[in-house]
This record gives sequence, C-alpha cells and structure tokens, in this order.
Amino acid sequence: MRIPCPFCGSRDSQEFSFLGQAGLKRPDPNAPDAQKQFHDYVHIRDNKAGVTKELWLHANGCRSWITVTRNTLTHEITGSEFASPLTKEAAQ
Amino acid sequence: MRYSVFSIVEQAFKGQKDWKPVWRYPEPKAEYDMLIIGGGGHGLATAYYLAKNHGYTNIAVIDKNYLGSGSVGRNTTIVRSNYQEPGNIPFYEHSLKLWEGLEQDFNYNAMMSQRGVLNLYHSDSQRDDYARRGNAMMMHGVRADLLNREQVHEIVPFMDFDNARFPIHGGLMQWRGGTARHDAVAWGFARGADSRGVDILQNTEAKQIRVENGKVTGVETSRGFIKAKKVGIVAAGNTTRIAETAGLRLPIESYVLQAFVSEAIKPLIPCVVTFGAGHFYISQSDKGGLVFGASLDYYTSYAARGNLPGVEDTIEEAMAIMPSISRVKLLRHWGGIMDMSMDGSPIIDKTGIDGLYINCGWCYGGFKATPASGYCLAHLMATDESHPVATALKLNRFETGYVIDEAGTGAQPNLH
Amino acid sequence: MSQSHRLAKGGLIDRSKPLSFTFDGKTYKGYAGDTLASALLANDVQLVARSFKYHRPRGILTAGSEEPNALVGLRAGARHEPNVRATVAELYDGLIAQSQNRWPSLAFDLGAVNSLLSPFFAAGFYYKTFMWPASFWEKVYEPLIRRAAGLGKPPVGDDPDIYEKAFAHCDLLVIGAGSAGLAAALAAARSGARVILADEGPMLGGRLLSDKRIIGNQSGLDWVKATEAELVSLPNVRIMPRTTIFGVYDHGVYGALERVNDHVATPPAHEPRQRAYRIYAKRAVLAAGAIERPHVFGNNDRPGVMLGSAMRTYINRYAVVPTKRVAIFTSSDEGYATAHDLIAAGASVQAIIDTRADATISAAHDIPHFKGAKILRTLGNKQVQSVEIELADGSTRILDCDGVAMSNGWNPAVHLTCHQGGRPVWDDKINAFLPGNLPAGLSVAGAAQGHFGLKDTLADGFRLGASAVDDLGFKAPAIAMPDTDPESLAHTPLWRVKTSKGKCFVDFQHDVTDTDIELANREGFRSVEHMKRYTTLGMATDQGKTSNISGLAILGEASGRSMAEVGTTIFRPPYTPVALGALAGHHVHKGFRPTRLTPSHQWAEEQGAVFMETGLWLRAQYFPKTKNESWLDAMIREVEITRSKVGVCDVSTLGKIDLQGKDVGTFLDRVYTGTFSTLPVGKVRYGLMMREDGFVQDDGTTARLSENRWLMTTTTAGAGKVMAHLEFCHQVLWPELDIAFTSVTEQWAQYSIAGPHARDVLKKLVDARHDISNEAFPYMACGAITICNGIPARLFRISFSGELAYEIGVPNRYGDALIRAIMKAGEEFGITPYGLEALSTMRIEKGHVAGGELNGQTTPRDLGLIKMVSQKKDCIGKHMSERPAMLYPDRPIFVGLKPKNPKSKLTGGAHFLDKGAKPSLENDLGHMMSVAYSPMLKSWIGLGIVKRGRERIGDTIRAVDFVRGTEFEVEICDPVFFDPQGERLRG
Amino acid sequence: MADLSLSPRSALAPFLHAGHHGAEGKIGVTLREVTACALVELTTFKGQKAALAQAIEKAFGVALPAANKSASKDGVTFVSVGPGKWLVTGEGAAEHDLIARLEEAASSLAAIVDQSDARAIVEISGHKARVALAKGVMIDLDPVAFKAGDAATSFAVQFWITLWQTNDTPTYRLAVFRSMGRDLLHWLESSAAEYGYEIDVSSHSISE
Repeated sequence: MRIPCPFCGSRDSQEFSFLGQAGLKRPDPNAPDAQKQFHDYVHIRDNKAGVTKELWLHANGCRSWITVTRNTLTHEITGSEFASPLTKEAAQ
Repeated sequence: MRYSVFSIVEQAFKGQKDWKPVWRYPEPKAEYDMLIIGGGGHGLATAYYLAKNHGYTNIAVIDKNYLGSGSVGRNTTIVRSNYQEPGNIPFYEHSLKLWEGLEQDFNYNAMMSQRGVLNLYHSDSQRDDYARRGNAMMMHGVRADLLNREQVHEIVPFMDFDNARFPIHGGLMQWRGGTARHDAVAWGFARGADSRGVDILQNTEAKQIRVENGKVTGVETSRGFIKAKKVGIVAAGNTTRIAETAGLRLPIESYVLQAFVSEAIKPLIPCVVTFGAGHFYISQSDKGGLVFGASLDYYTSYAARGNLPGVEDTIEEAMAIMPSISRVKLLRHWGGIMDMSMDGSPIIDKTGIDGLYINCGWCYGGFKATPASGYCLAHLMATDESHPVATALKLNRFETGYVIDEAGTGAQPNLH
Repeated sequence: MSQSHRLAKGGLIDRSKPLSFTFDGKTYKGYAGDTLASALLANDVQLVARSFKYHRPRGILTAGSEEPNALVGLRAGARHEPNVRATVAELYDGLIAQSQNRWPSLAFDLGAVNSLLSPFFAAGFYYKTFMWPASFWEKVYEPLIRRAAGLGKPPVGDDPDIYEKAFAHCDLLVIGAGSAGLAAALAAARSGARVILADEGPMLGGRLLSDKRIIGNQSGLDWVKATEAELVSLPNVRIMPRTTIFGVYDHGVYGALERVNDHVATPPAHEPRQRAYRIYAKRAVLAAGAIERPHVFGNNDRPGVMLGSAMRTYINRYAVVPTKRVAIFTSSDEGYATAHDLIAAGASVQAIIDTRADATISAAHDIPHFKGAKILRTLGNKQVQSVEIELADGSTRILDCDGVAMSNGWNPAVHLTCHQGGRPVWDDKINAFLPGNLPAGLSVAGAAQGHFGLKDTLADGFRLGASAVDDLGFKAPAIAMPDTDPESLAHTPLWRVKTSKGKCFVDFQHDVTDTDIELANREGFRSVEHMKRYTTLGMATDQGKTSNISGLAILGEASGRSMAEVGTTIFRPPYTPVALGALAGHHVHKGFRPTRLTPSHQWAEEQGAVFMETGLWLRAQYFPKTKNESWLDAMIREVEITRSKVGVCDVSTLGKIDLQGKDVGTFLDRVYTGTFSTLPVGKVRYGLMMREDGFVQDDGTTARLSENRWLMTTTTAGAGKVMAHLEFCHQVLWPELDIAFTSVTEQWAQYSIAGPHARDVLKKLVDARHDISNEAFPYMACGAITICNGIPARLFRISFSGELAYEIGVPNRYGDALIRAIMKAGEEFGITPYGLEALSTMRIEKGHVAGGELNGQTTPRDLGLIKMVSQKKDCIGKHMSERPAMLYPDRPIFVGLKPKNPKSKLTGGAHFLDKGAKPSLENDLGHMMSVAYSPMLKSWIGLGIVKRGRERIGDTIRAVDFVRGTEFEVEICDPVFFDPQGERLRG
Repeated sequence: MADLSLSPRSALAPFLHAGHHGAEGKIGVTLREVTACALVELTTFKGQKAALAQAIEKAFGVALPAANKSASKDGVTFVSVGPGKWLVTGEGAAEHDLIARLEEAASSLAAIVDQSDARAIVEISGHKARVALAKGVMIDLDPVAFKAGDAATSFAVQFWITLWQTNDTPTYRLAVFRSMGRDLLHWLESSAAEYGYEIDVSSHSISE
C-alpha cells in the first residue's frame, strides 16, 4: 500500500501508523451527558464499507497526523490532507 | 446417513456410489421462527444448537456466499482456552469442552487434535504475566503448565535457543489446546443442523433487517423477504454492514488479518507455538504445511487480502524463533476480515431491538469459540437469558466499564 | 548409457561445460544450461518422485514452474531444500538431489500400498471415520497420517546462506520476458520511461526458446537476442532474470523474488542466496504466458506422460528427447507441432491420437493418425510401455510407446490478476478463463490474455508497453509490427476421457481423480470452493496450475453447470512458493529487531554486567562481583550499598520530550491527570497519563526548565507511544495551542545517583559555582549546570529508589566518560553500579508503580493514585475512568503484600484467595504484580491488587501460584514498605 | 577535579573498523561516520513560519527548504524533516556557533533544540552506494527522482531515518537515533559487502 502524505509525497504504508475514523469530535467535558458522549467518542465507530476518512500518523516520516480518504472495500485512496490546520500552515 | 468405519468399507466396495448429500439446497420458506444471518461456523453452530438443545427446527441460516465461506474456512485452526480475564475464561473453557466431544456429537471428524498450545516467554516480566494467566485459568479448573527453558527445549528442540534476539526463557503450555480441521467444523455443524431440519440458504444475501415498532419482523434478502420472529446477526467481519440496516451502531471495526501456509514437509512442529516477543503463532497441519499468522494488517478493511509489510513482518517473526525453516517455502497467503471489538473480546447479547440478537467482536479468536458461540447464542435466542458462561459478553460493557481487555491495549482495536 | 537421450547438436545448452550431478546417490552428467529435469531426462531417468497420497510413481510432466510431479530435495545438510521443482532447478556442477516421500527407495516404495487401499481413501474419507474412540486421534490415527503426508523433509540446522530485501522503483514493470514481455519492454523503454523486465527463468525469450519461430527476417531466437541487446544498452531499463513476480499488492506494489545464486552450488562470499524485492511500479504489463493443459485419462500420471509443449522445450532448448517412441494425445493442432519436432529430433511418433473428429490438420509423414480417438489408459509400471486407445468407431487397441505428449489447449496465466480480488472470466471462444477485473495500473498482454499466436503476443506487447508509458506522459515511438511464420492453434479441449480405465488424475500431486470430484458433487460439495476443500484439488505446492481448470470442468459436467457458472477458486500469492528466509531478509537471529545500546553499555560490559531486554534496549540487569554471584546476591549487595552509601544506574532509556511554547502548561494540564501549569520554573512534578478510555498509559516526571520550556520523561517502553499520543492531542484535538515537541531521548545520557552519599559524589563532579546543597537544590528541584570543567549538564533531584537521589544528564557523547567519572568520584564512598533488579527492588520497597502495574488494565484509582487526579479540571481519560465499573467497591485495588514467613519466595502472577476459600473465579481476589526480596525488610515483599484491599490492611490471605506449585500466606499492607515518610529522599 | 575530565565519544566510535572490507579488490562504497557536526532541530512556533523563514534568510543567507529538500551555505545545512521542522547541521566553523546563531536569529519564532548527540550520522558514497541503499531504503533514489539537495524522512530496514544527498558521486547522509547507530552501520556494511567497501575514519574526530 502507498499512502500519499501531503508533506512527503507518496510513501510505503510501512512508514505510517493507523489510528481509525477521522472527524470524531472530542465531547465537551462539561456537557450534562458527557460520560455518554465520551463513551460514543471512544468506542462507537462507523466502520464503513466503502469510502472512509481516517487518521494516519506519518510516524516514520514527517510526524504529521493526516486524514486519508480511502475505500475500505478496494483500498483505493482518493485523498489525504493534514489533520491540523496548523501543520498545514507550517507546511506551506 | 451415519458415518462409521462400516459405512466407509461398504462404500469402498460400492464405488462410493451411495454417499448422500451432506446438506440440502432448500428453497426459502416464507417464515421461520429463527433466522440466522451468516452461515459461517458460528451461525451454523447456533442453528445446530437451537435445533439440538432447544428443539427449534423451523430455522434458517442465510449466507451471501457458500456456507463456511468466511473466516471458518480460512483461519489458522487453533483451539485453546488459555485466557486470563474472568469474563472470558468460563466461556472459552466451555467451548473447549464442547470441542472435546464435538466429533462424536455431530458424527463428523473435524480432526480435533489436542497437541498442546505453547506460549513462549522471553523475559521475567513476561513469565510473570503468563503465570498470572495460568493461575487465572487454574482458578477455573483449567490446567496450565508453566515450563522453563529446558522443558520447552524438549518439546521444540529445533527452535533458536542460542542466537535469538529475544531468547526463549520458557513457555506456558495448555496441553488440551490444539488444532482442528477448519472446514470440517463448518461442514459438521451444517450437516448436523440440516439433518435436524434447519434450512441452510446459501448464496442468499441479507439486504435489510426489517424492524417495526422496535421489533424485528424479518430480513429482506437477495431471494426476497423472509419473515422471522427472531433474527441473530452472526456476520463476523461484516457485522457492521448488517447491523446498520437495523440502525445499530457498534463498538466494532473490521480489519484484515493474514494467514499463511507453507509447502508440506514431514512432521516438524509437534504443537501450536506462539512467539512472545511478537504476535506470531504456528502449527503444522496433518498434511504437513506449516500454518501460521501474526498481527493484523493494521488498517480497517473489508477486502479479504493483505499487504507485503504484514507478510514480511509475519515471516520475520517465524524466522525469529525457528530460523531453521528458512529454506521451507511459503505456499499461499490470504486474508480475512476480523470483527475487532474495542476491548478485544466478543459480544453475545440482545440489541435493544426486540427479537434481534448479536454475536460479534471475535477479533482473531473466533474459530476456537465456534461451538460455545453457537451454544450461547442459541441459549440466548431460545430463552432470552445469557448463558451462564457468557454473562460478561455484554454489548453495554463499554458504557459500564466492565471491559474484558486481555491485552490491556485499550479501545484501539488494531492493537489487540 | 550416459546421456542416452541427448541430441548431438542443437539446443541452448553449452556442451563445452559438462557438469556432474547425483540423483539418489547415483552420478550423472549434464551440461550448463540444463535444468535438473532436462539432465535427468537426458540420462533417461524417468521415475523421479512419488505422489502425496498413493505414493504412485511419477515422472516429469512439464518444463516449467507449474510442475506438479517432479519435486526433489536439493542440496544436503543445512542447505537442504525440500520440494524443489526439478523443471526449474538449474543444473550446476556437483548438484545433489534426492527423491522424496518414499521408503525405503524411490523404485520400491512401501507407501505404494496406499494405492491398493485407494478404494477406502476416497476424497474426504477421513471426515467420516477415525472418530472412535476420541482419544485415538492424537495417539494413533493422526501420527500415522502425519508421517505419511508431508512430501519433503524439513531442513536441519541453521541456513548458512544469507538473504536480502531490496526495493526497486519503475514506471513500468513487465512481468515475463517472452515475446509479449520483450515487445512491451522495448516499446516502453524507447520512450525513456524506467522499465523493469522480470522473468522467472535465467534466459529471456519465453516460448521462443522452446519453439523454432520466425520474426521478421530472423529466427525467433535472434529476435530475442537483438531485443535483449537493445534493452541492455538502455540506461533506463533494468532486466531481472531469475526473478519471479510472486504477488500483486495495493497501489502498484509487487512482490518479487530474485534467485541470485540458486544456480550455483554455494553463493560467492558476501552474496545472498536470494533477494526479495518490493517493486513500486506506476504501471505493469503482465506477460506471464500460459500453461498447457494435460488430459485426464486412465493412469495419466505414469512417468513418460508429458505435456506436448514441454516435450518441445526439452527437444529444442535442452537438446533432449524425453522419450523416443511417443504417442501424441491431442485436442489441439499443437500436437502436430510436437510430432514435427519429435521427428526432427529423430524420435518415433507412434501415433497422433486426436480427440477431434473434425480436426482439419493433417499429420506429416506416415504417422498413424486417429481422429476422434482417445487414450483410455497407459500401461506399464514405472514408465509408460503402451497405451490403450479407443478409436472413433469405439474399437480399442494397444499401441506401444514409451511416452505420451498431451496437448489440450492452454490456460492463460491469470494468477497475478487475481491477487487484488479479480475474478477470471470464462471465454467460450478460446475455452479458457481470461483475466477479469484487473488490479489498478496492470494490463495483460499475449498468452496471459488468451492471445496465443506469436503475431498477437508481439502486437499486444508493443501496444500495451507503449500505452502504459504514454499514460504517464512519455511518448513511445511506434514500432512496425514484424511478420511471423504461420501457426495453427485450433483446439477443442476434451476435459476428460469418460471411458477411461484406471485412475484418471486431475491434480497429480494431491492424487485427486475425476471420481473424487464426482463424489464431492454427489455429497453436495457443489460450490467450487467446497469441492476444492473437500478433495484438496489445487492445494498442493503447484496450487493447481495444471489441474484447476480440468477439475472445474469435471465439476461442471457432474453438476450440469457451465464453466462460467462453476467459476474458479481464488488464486492467491505467491505465484510460486517463496523461501521463508528470503521474506525475512537479514532480519534473522540478533538482527530480527534493532538492539538499542545505552551510553554506559560498553562500560557495563567491561564490568561483567548481565543484560536484559527492555523493549528494544539492552540494559544492565545486575553487576555480579564474581562470576558465581547470583542475581539475587548481586541485587542485595547493590541495594544495600545504594541505601547505605551510594549507587549509580543508567536511566538514559527513559523517554525525554522537549516541549516549548506558551501553551505547554495548558497542554500538560489536559494530558496529565494532575495540574502542571502552576509548576514553578526550576521544579519537577510527577505526572500520570491516562488513555481516553480511562486507563493509565504512562507515568513520568515533567520539569519546567524555563517559562516556556519543559522536559517530560516517559517510561522506557512508553516513549514512542506517548510521543504519538501527544502529537495526536496537539495536531488533532487542540491545534490552537502553541507548542513544539522534540524527542530528546537520545541527546542525553542520564544517570541516577542515589544514596546517602549521592550529593557527596555529585559535588566532586559539579563545577564549584553551582550550589547543590539541600537548601539551594531541594527535593524536586531541577536546573542547568556544568560539570567537570564546563560540560553542560542538567540536574534533577528526583528519586525512584526513595533515597537522596539525583538524575544527571549530559550530552550523549560524554555518556561513557561520565559513568566512569561517577564511579571514580564515588570510589571513596564505596559506590556501586546497580542494575534493573536493584532498581526494581528499591521501587517496590517504596511502593512505586512500574511496568507490572502500568499494564493498561489499571486506572489511577486502582493504583491508589486517585489523589493524583485533579478534580478541578478535565483531562484525557477523566470521564471514562469514572464509569460505574471503575468505581465498583469490589474492584481490586493496589496494596503491599508481606509473607507471614519472610523467606517465602513470592512470585509475580500468583493470585489471591482468602484462607479456606476454594479456587474459583468468584473467590479470586486479585493477583501479584511485582515481587522482590527486600534487603531492608529481610523479607520477600510484593505489590498487587486485591479486592477491597485498602479496607483489608492487616488481613492475611493466600498467594497461590498453581503453575509454580507454591502457596504462601501473606499479609495485606500499605504498599510503601520502606521509609514511608520519605525522609531519606529529602535528606 | 582534573582527573574527572570527560572525553567525548562519537556514536559509532566503538564499532568502526577502518579499512577495506567485503568483496576483494573493489570498492563500490565508502562509509564514514559524520562527526564534528552540530545538529539542531528547529520547530516553528504557531503562526511564525514566515517570520522564521525571513529570520533564517537574514542570518544564514539561505531560504528555508521546502518539503523533501535541503539547503546549504557556509557549512550550515537545513534539512526539511516535517511541516515547520528542520534538522540543521553545522560543520567547520559553524559546528560551534550554530545553536547560538539560531537562538539569536529565531528564539521567539521556533523551538531550537540541540540534537548534536541524539543521532548517529553515516555518510555513504561511491558508485554502488545507491544499489546498496536500495537494500533497505524504501524511497526512490534514482537520479530522476532524487538528486543532490533532496532530502527525506523515511523508514529503512528498521530505522526511522533522515536522509539527504550531498553530491552527485553520489553521496548520501543517513541519520538515525544514536542508540541504533550500530545496527545501521551493520546493515550498511552487509549491504555493501558484495561490492567491496571501505570504512573511512580519516576525518573522524569529535569535539568537546
């Protein structure tokens, strides 16, 4: 597998580590149902068969956390971007 | 027909002409009492025990492919009950006990071979971890033996005891563990279920679980709607895809796990061996192939195939404990989809939707659980009560905190 | 009868290089350019192997990597390799080969008795028996089966050869260097694109090496040579002979195995035996050719029966006539080409038996020619002596011959197209499966695409080679299509001879017959996967390359389905078997994983230290004073000296992270359970870190070096994970924070100096201008200092041992020198180095948690560290650590454990039971996490978790270690065994 | 005090065996430990990228290199290692004042962390350097893809590496964690052995 790193370019997947679903928002710790929200945040996943957005760390590379758009049925990758706007800005 | 030495001899003289089909190819009925989605080992076992233990015969098992087409036919065939967590121990031990009588029970030789499962340890702290596990097993009356380096050497003298990066210090042995012939398990359960009247509907894909007023009414399939009073989701790696048609969101991610077999060689490895400084496990099949695997390919996937880094990593681990197999050749490697739960342990529970039951989260340990998984889901579906050995395998345990995390790696499925 | 079957001239062998080799101990001659198979055939060795199940005599069926029969053991001793295909083993001088799976000898194999029992051994018979009594499986049945199965013997001892991994990149990878592959490579290469051309054989040319053909105005061979010469001359082309592309992986990654030195007796010094490549290709052309199909008829497995194409290969490439009186069994016009080449080589063609009644081609010369005829069976013993044929009119006759050449059409080598889930598609026009949906970037040329004629293979190659690189922005110049000599490829396959007599083998190696497939179908194993698994068809070392399609056809016939309806099983990697050693490369033995060495490693080695693995690090476990001093005695000595005088320990392996920026304090408050934003400059604080699921993931200290600069330490094992976690928290959760992380683990060599004389030792090192008195530099102080005349250093007054202790860090280049200097400075105070055993003992005496307790299953509350969790703020893991189960009063909690008898050797992993309680999961109170012999208490002590342990301080329970056979009464106590007030560390 | 002076040691000093090794009669590869080289990791503070670039340009006369590039002037080389991150090497006169110059130029704009002792750096050159490196380096080092002035952080064999090419000989530099230096060296030696290689220690020195 090759992962397109927005900073380094296309690299062997062995340089990366995988975390999981992207776009999960850490709940407001002060919300009245915070514990329930945290449960969902920590445990419940879309686990989509098809195009997903997921978080990878270019661990053996530039150390950027990136959001990769990948199809879990075919492994086809159609996009990747920095997870952090700050990293993106620093990469300009 | 019953299998026996006599039937073999008889058929040898009849040119094998009178063997009967092991299962039927029935047309779906309009309605069943129970419908099982997933004709893998667990689904077939569920139907078998529903029929055998609970007297249900108006049951169907549906599978989108041929029966046994999932992980039951592509795993590394290891059977064991060497677990550490109290939520797991009784369940897996129940399973192993079922294995021990399974072949006679369903009259099919699944080649259950209790040749031992040996977990190697490579440090003092790992030895203590294994002692902790062994003692937990013994608390439940499950025999475990902590072996020192010399005792391990006696069993697997061909392994690297002298020049290894992570030297072998000893191992934890469960002699009652071993292997079984994976396909035969599916076939044995299928044959046993079919002969008790269960309809096994192959090439019948579940499209949509139909729920009305919080109660399940049946399943839309590629062969039309099938009404059912109770539906069990036993879809392993595809659990999420099925469950989401009923609006369920689960603590499950699907990952690909690779498995490997070498060319056949004469007997070398007497038992199942696992490598403690990695994630590697190996045994030798009766045909002579070395059957092995290691970690997941660490990304989520529904494609039943893996990639080269996983292949190389696995084989490096193989060579790490037994460099003498370097000239033995890899014959085939393949992948399967694993339903990884957030704590690495399974779920057998109701769902909050009346009449809908779920059996998932088998990670890469589903094969050994096959009989008990079916046994306990059958019990649950028949009685609406968890079987006593499966009370910890709750769907809501992530919310309550009663997680069963053997590895201690937390809610990160690819680390289990 | 040396080389009795060798032709006097011709072939691509080098007669000036005669080679000697042995098979089953007997010496033979061959030539450079031979394979083991061609050399055996040259010497008229027909019987080379025994089959898997029935131990039937087997010869050589093919001339390529698809060979199911002729497997041998190659080389001897530690270089022995089982299951080598004689058909691809290149001959070298001194080659040693043995036949396999036979006893006592190949010619007389007692295992052949299985053949007589074959009526009982129908497909899947073992599923129906061997069940009684249950215990007999492991003891009786299975050992018998296992001994009988298994083909070759495993190698013994360490492989003396080395293996390598390598990586290669190209625009276009061409797989197979036959006519199509060469054409594709040439077309692409002329554009300037980077091309890799790989072929499993030692020579380029494919079938052009085996069939005498014309391309343009030259012979096929000359065309190959000219093409190869041009490719070699181009700097953008890399030719990789002896290289099998074994797998297709995601995104243009191809697995390849280069057999660098399998064609010589032993690899030259410093060279590997084999090299496994990961090839990254933007595009690929698969030109893997096709595999000829055998016929399924009675005793079709007898030595002497061979594929027609293989027979032509032996004649034309190796100058060997495999058998001299040949019956041609054909369903294709190609059988006539085989007859032609046999006659040209001086062999006798006894007859052409063409299954097609309507064949239009005529036989040359005066060869007996039977249309609409079949071979019912071969006769003979260890080689064909005759065949029984059935003519179109139904009559039968016996025909003398010593060999049979089969031609039943070709199966495109579609295997690699299936590695990404592609399913081959049946094509009625060519009677074969063609590639289905292809892996991205891969196209298929020539015979692999079902385009069998030479003209088509060349045209495909030129076209697809050019279009692949045009796709990438190159411009491939047009190549004029050369003329080729005419050929006739008409065929109508006959999947089996139904009226056969005797066993009709479909899968030769696994002894699967047509009746086995029928039986599977009869028993309901109708899915092609069920049939395969029930009969084991296609599961042998050849993975069904010569058998799968016939098997599918027979299943289709038996179940009344078309080939398209039956479908195929899935081809998986590797295309041909790959040595495990090659896939591990040099990551074997000590090279399996890196070994990280500490700054004091060399010094510790000189002291005779015993080392232990800590993750990838090697750390000193203890420093034995004499050779015979045990770990326990050494540990006791090291602890006693440290606690009474002073000791030093290398703690450089702890993770160190430099954090800078104005928001570090805020950030630390969120990732640590405690509050850090209030930490004054020049101070250190202990920190506990949870995962978001509420379990502890790591602990350590963080020092505030200046207003905006902090230094965090992590556990040795947790360093990498914590770094990734912090980067996640920053980049994904809170990108608004202004922080910069840098791992500085390896910049600093760090030593802990502990004991009552720690300050005295330190004073001798620290430059005089720094005041390190207790007042000026109290417990939990930190600062930048200089030592030994101006060497920059960092000093932290922190203690894991519970003693007055400092950690001193210097730039790593001084690490070796500093340990020596510390030892020297400490000499007058009686300093000792201490290892991990002593370190562990001292922290257990102090009740500090470490690896055994930070096992990912414990919360701060479990570890008695709830007071470390600030109740005033949120942090990672806070909410999940307060789930009901975590607050459940019965949850085991951290305590100390003291045996009633101090000599009772406690053990890690023991579980706790109340006195009189029976072992059961319900009665299990918890387990022992860490143990040590405490030199201070003169007793074994332990740390563990016990249900309601804090409420039960003073109670006596049992520590039961079933697996070690010990059981001791222990008293539950406070986990801090030594100096509970912490007076020593503040001294 | 005098007897407690500390003499420095390079990362690979104990493991370097000077001279010719491997296949006889040829030298395809030359290996050298890079010593006398200051190393600094520079990480931009939030929103300071442009200001940092300006400051570096002013102080060092080089534009901060973009991704996968390095830039050198007067013994100072900036190697891009991540978004807003550079590994800076200083040799010759620059070895001793590198960190001071960086701090003077940019202490409010970036985290400046001395890493002079945190890495083992090996220089590999020669006509077989590329093929020897291909036995572990996963990125494409062919001249069409990677030239002098190019840089990468990547994974090789079992190491997280920073790699940059310094000339067209070709010569490459590989930096790994110091504790893994021995294994890096062993891998390079075994990869180069079939081509013959030389360990060059002629310029080996380490500063206090």
